[in-house]
Amino acid sequence: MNLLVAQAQQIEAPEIHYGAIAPVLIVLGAACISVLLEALLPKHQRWAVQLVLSLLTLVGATGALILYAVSERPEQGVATLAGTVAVDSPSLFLWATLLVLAFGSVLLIADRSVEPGGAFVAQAAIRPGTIQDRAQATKTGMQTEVFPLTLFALGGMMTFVASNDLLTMFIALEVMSLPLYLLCGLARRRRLLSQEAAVKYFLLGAFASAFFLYGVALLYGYAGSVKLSSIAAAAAGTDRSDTLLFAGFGLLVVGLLFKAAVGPFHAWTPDVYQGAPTPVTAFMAACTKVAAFGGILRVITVAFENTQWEWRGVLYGVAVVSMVIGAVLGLTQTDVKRMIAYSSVAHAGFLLIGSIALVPDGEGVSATMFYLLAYGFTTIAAFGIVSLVRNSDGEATHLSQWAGLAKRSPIVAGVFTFLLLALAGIPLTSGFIGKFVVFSAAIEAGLTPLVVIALVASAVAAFFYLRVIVLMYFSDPAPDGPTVSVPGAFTTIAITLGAVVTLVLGLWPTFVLDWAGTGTFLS
Amino acid sequence: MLDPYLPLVLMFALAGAFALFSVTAAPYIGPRRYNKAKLDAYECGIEPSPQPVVGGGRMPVAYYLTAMLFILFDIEMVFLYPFAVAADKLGLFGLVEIVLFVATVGFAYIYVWRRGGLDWN
Amino acid sequence: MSWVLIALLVVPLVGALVVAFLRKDDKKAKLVALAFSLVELVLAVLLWTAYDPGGSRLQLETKVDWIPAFGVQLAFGIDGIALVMIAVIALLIPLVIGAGWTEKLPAGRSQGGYLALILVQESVTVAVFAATDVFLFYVLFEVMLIPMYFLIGGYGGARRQYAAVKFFLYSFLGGLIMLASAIGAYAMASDELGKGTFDWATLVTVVRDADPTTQTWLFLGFFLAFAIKAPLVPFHTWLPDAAAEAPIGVTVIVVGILDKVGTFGMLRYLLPMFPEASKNLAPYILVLAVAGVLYGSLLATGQRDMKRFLAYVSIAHFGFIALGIFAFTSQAGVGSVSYMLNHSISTGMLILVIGMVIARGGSSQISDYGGMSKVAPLLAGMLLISGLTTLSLPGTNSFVSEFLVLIGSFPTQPVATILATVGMVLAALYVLWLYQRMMTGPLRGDALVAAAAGPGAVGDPEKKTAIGDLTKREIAVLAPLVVIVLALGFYPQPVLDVITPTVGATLTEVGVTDPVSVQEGK
Amino acid sequence: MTKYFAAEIGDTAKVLADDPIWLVLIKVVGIFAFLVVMTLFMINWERKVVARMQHRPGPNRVGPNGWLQSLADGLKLAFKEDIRPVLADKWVFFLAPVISCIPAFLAFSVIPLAGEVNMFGEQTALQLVDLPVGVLVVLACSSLGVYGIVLSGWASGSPYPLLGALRSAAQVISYEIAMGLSIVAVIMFTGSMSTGDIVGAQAHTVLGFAPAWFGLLLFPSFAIYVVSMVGETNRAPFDLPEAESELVGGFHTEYSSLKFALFFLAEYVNMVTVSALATTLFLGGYHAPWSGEFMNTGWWGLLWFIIKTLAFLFLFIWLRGTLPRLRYDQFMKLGWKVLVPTSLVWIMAVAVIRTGAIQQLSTAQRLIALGVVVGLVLLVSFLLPDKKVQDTKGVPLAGSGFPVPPLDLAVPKSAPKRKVKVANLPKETAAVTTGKEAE
Amino acid sequence: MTPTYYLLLSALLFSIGAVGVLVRRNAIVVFMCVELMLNAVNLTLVTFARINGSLDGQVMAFFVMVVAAAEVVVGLAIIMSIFRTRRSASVDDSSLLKY
Repeated sequence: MNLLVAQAQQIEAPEIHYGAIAPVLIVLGAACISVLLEALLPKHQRWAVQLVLSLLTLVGATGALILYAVSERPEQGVATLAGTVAVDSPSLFLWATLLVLAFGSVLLIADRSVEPGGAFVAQAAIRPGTIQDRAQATKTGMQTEVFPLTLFALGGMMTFVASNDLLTMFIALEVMSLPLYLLCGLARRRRLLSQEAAVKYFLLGAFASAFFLYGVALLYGYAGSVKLSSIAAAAAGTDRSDTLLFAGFGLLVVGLLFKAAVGPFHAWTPDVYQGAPTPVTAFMAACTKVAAFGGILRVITVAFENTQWEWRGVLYGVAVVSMVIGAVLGLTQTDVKRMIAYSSVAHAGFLLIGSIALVPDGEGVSATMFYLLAYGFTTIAAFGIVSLVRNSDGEATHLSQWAGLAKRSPIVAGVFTFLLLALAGIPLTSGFIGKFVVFSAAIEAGLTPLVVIALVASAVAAFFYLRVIVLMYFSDPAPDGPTVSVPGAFTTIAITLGAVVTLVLGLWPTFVLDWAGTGTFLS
Repeated sequence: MLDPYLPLVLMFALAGAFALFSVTAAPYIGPRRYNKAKLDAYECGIEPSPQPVVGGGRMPVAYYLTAMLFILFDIEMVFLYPFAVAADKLGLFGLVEIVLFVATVGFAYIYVWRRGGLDWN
Repeated sequence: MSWVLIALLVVPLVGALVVAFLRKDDKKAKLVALAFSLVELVLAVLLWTAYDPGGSRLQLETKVDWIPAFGVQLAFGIDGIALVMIAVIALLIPLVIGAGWTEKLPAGRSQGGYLALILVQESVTVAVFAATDVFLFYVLFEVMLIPMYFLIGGYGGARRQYAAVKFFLYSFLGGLIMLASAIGAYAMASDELGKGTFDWATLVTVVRDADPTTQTWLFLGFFLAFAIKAPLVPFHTWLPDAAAEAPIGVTVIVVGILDKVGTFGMLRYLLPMFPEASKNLAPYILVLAVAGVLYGSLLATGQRDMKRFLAYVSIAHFGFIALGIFAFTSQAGVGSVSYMLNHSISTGMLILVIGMVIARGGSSQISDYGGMSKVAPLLAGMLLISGLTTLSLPGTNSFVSEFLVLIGSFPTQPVATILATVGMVLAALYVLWLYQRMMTGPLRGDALVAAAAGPGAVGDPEKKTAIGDLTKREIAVLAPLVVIVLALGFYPQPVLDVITPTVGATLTEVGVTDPVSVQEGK
Repeated sequence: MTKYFAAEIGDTAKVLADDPIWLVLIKVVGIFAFLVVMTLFMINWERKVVARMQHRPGPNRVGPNGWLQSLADGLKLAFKEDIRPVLADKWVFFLAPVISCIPAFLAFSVIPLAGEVNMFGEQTALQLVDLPVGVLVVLACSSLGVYGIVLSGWASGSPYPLLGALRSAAQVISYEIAMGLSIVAVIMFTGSMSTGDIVGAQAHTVLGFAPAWFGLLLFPSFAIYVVSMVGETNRAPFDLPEAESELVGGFHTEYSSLKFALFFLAEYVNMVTVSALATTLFLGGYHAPWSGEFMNTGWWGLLWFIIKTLAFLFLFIWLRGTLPRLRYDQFMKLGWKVLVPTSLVWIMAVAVIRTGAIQQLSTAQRLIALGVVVGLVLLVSFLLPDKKVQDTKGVPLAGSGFPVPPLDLAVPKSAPKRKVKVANLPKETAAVTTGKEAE
Repeated sequence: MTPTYYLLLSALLFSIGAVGVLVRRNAIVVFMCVELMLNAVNLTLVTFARINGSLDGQVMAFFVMVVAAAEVVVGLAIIMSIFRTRRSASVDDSSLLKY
């Protein structure tokens, strides 16, 4: 402790660029306020107020972001809060992506038209299957804590993608994960499934963060600091033991890959995607992926670019495994949410290709970020559609129940088809442009064989998307099949947003591509 | 120059030896006249209600809640102590930081309070 | 006049939109769709007049920036080959619509949806032939699959789902591999020029000088896509399924038009972009081509299902086309291109006629028919004509093409040519045998026997009235084809005039000189 | 190590640093003996004082005036039968008293009993160790002691001990928060967590006459500490874990003989320790109430220290003699809803005042800072009226199905666990399978 | 005492925790194993702080403790909920979600 005193004498108040980090501050501040509101408002007002607050927050944060980006942003970006947070072009891009995706997710989360009372349970503390539980199934309230939880998770994600040292990254990782663990367990229907998903996600997530942390510790031992730039600098010198560096890198990356649901570290993904309430699944699938890959990109680019020849082969293999697992296991799925989960594993493989394509002028980074944006919107809309197809037990997610959906609801089937085609990467959708930019970056980085494998994997993956389309259009509907709910305004907006962005980015990606490519990481 | 922690170790050893001696010696010193009633769980004389093999099974949730609250506030303290030691040197910046920190915890505290997390029934 | 090309792309789309809103009223939908397809035909004629055979390599070009970050443009333009293909599309679509006038769609499907998809397909296919940007070409190449996927999967026969998915996946995989090659070419261009581009003309100049290994890999990427599309032999298995399960009109489009994208791609992309690799790999491709000719012919002979029969016939013909392309003589090249056109016309006609047969008999099994010429002599005549042009009887359009391919290939590839000639013999065999089994001999098949016995003889009135000779509508559909078959059989010059300069230019790009100087057009 | 702390080492620590090992051993034994004697004394004293308060004589048979009564009780305990219930977890049951006992002694190691003295020719301080984290050692030990309690209850395999242990654990950890927070203000003024430094910081006088004891300067902290120290040690009126009338004997119901004696010992040692810590933190430790040399150096310190500590111990007895036991909910409410928030607000206020004093802030800055704190106080006081919002729409959370002794005293035939399984499982399985079938 | 021993010890603890997570079936035990892993990391951090002569590692250990505490709170809440429902904390019993 006394040593701390000694060092405290050198402590100076770090300079804080409030303008730069305003979006994060707004989100986290609003999350705190949201908790207060939750405490103080009477029950019947909470939903409306929380929703308005959340949406205003997202709009406000986006506004602050735009304001900063157009007015005072320095070309290179700034490192603020004693260099722990880097606000550079990729940060801003990813922040904007996260905010907009979160907007869609919040709309899905808030929706109460599809399922009376919303997708969330009224009181999570009640044990499933008891009398009280049956009583609450008829009630229309929902656990409005989901709003602050979502905002906290979002705040964590935003910090995660901008964190310039590994400790900040770890804290951000937890801030984003812990609310998600809880959110997973709050489904109104099939609560056992939902709780189980939460437990699995939590245990595996905690396991993975322990790995991440051990990696941080080893890198700290190696470099004497956890700043990404210090690690890069230390790795440039050759007098230290590489064991620490690579053991640290390996463990760190395992933690990150887990969050990103990549390859062999994907075990939680299908279970959690299936068990979690669908709006949360959408939020996770879109935003967590953005955050995790944002982090991976930054770590790889800033801290480990110099040593890429040592680790590249490993991640190369991981990407292959991820694509193969996603594509092949996706074929065997009979549940639409699990199927999208495996698809996300395959997509994680594609994204990893972009992440390890360290092209000198940063095309790999911008390509991956574009892919993230495109994928996020498509996924949110897809889960929005999934939440519409219901029978008396809640969502009808088994594929056989989707048979002949096009006859019942041609519009829903049409939009879903479009989204599936986007996931498959068919041209004129954002999914294609995303794949295209990632693969071109990879080819320029000399990863051609990987790209070829990826192409084959996407062809295989296309098969299971097609299977759903076949089911919806060419099969006869089951006699007691699900109905398609008429979505309320929120879900409609969310789905429309996702689908329109998917289309627009497929046709005119230039604006976003340019924006993604404006700058590189601050190092 | 001794390690500053050595006296603590010695104290530990002495107290530990004393305690261990006591618990080990107890069965040998005292009489041993056991019967079934003595070895049953004590429930004021009535026949004991069946218990799980070890540990009495589950505990009321309220205790878990208290445990969680404790952890949170204990952690808050973990941060308050270094601040307290260095408060004078940290100056205004430290003050602002700690006020924000306490305020954040305070929000959670208010939430728990209003939601009845601190009520015991 | 470049607006004509754009109009060709836009008109069917507008038509599709209009038709899609007429799902309630089948009759109106059919009329509107036919009207739009006829407008398209008129536009195609205008395009033909606007094209100058002696002019530049690409004509009527339009370029708009699409994704500047990657140098991608919405670039359209035509050469002689594209012109011919666009023309044949515009010709076939109205006929397809006319032929399918009374066709019954699967339960719950409307004519509006079906025709809208056909019109979308028409637009996209025209665009594929007109695209002069490699990226755009790839995009359209894949997009082309989507309406076709729904056409097969939604309106086809019993195993339509299987066929649709198989069709889609084959082509999609091929396309993806092509994409990898395209990106490779792009990367090369951005190395060379400092800024990446997908412009075809620019890419050709960059890529053609690449080192042989790179060129070979890039070539293989493109080739796989085209080989699947065209179907060359080991990559062909999707075609029989697709052809057999698709409704007749769609079979015409798949076999008559879509497949040509493959051979078109070989001419437009493989040869000019990768001349060295083309030459080095030509022997292997020729093996595939000849194998296709023989294999297709043999299996066609053995088929019992008429639609599968058509598929194998096409596979054989694509063998010929590929042979002509990779023989590297202008005669063979011209022959191939004209074969692409004539194959569309003659096979299209054959399919339409067989469709009419199936519409009457309700079965696509050859064994369900026999002695049909007694009941429907006109139909039998049409089958004979279309069969004869399929087997390239002199005097029909196909003869000119096949002859050009064979004499053009012989000087460079004598062995392959001789083997391919065996295919001609087999063609005569399977076509005539088909005719013999179905049209001559004793009456076979319930419906036919019933129809011959006169009205009211058998209980099923619906089938009975369906059997009969060609209606006026059907005659109107087939008549133009008969005219064209005969006209091109005797006077192919207008088509050859358009094709020859382009083929010549292509061969120049490859850097081959003809062993025998047969510069007809020049 | 040397290099590490040399620069910051406190005065007392410096003196202690060159203690020879024999001196350390003497001190260890001395402190141990001191604590045991204090325990024996306390038990007797308590009985006598309480008896006096209740107008009865109290123990007066064994030894002079009954002062050896507790020693006799202790010896008697040793010769009692040692029982271990069949359902108990053998090793944990065995170790729990040890776990509870060791930290109790350990915590006292950092308490300064007196300043510099001369022992057998060695110049030393009357303190075992002076660590830079001394206060934390005390807190850590009191936290560790909880394990002994929880494990004893858990391992007994009996419902009363379990409930007693839970209550006790909940109580100790609840009041530990308040206790820990009350110390923060002291540390803020001292700038050190070493107990020696803290005592040293209270050596002077203020305003010419009053001792600069933090108990006066930081009275709210002191008050909170005193309340929470009583709660922390499970003493009346906060002796809920052992509430005889409710829980028989609480966590140590199943313990007998010397094992029981160890719990007893630990409890009284803890009382002495928290009293001693209160003395150290708030009453100037071993310093006399006046400054200067007179009766304020060397061994005199021990006198002052013991007097002050005994004063606190008397407070314990006094409370026990006069106050009735709180209800559990009242007790928890006091801890969580009064002590903790008051502490937090007080700490913030202290921080603002101190920072203001040190930084020589402008008036405006001080006002803003004060405004923030006042705002926080207002927020807490306005937003937190303990108005029970009746959630009429909510679903009652009753019928938990936990194993509590049946009200009608009827002994169930089969184990409740199995019964529950039979009764509820089919329903749940049904719920699960319908979910499954739907997929 | 060489700091390397501490590193080895922490690596060992970390491995024990990791193996525990993989082989144990009770959710709470698994969870405790995770906590063990986190604490092993703390030991590593503090050791490296000693080796590097900077305080960063110790400060990081603080943060890790906070995070571990937050994890405990969230994790216990989740595990409790399923525990109350199923009357078992065995991971194997949670088998609704399978391939």
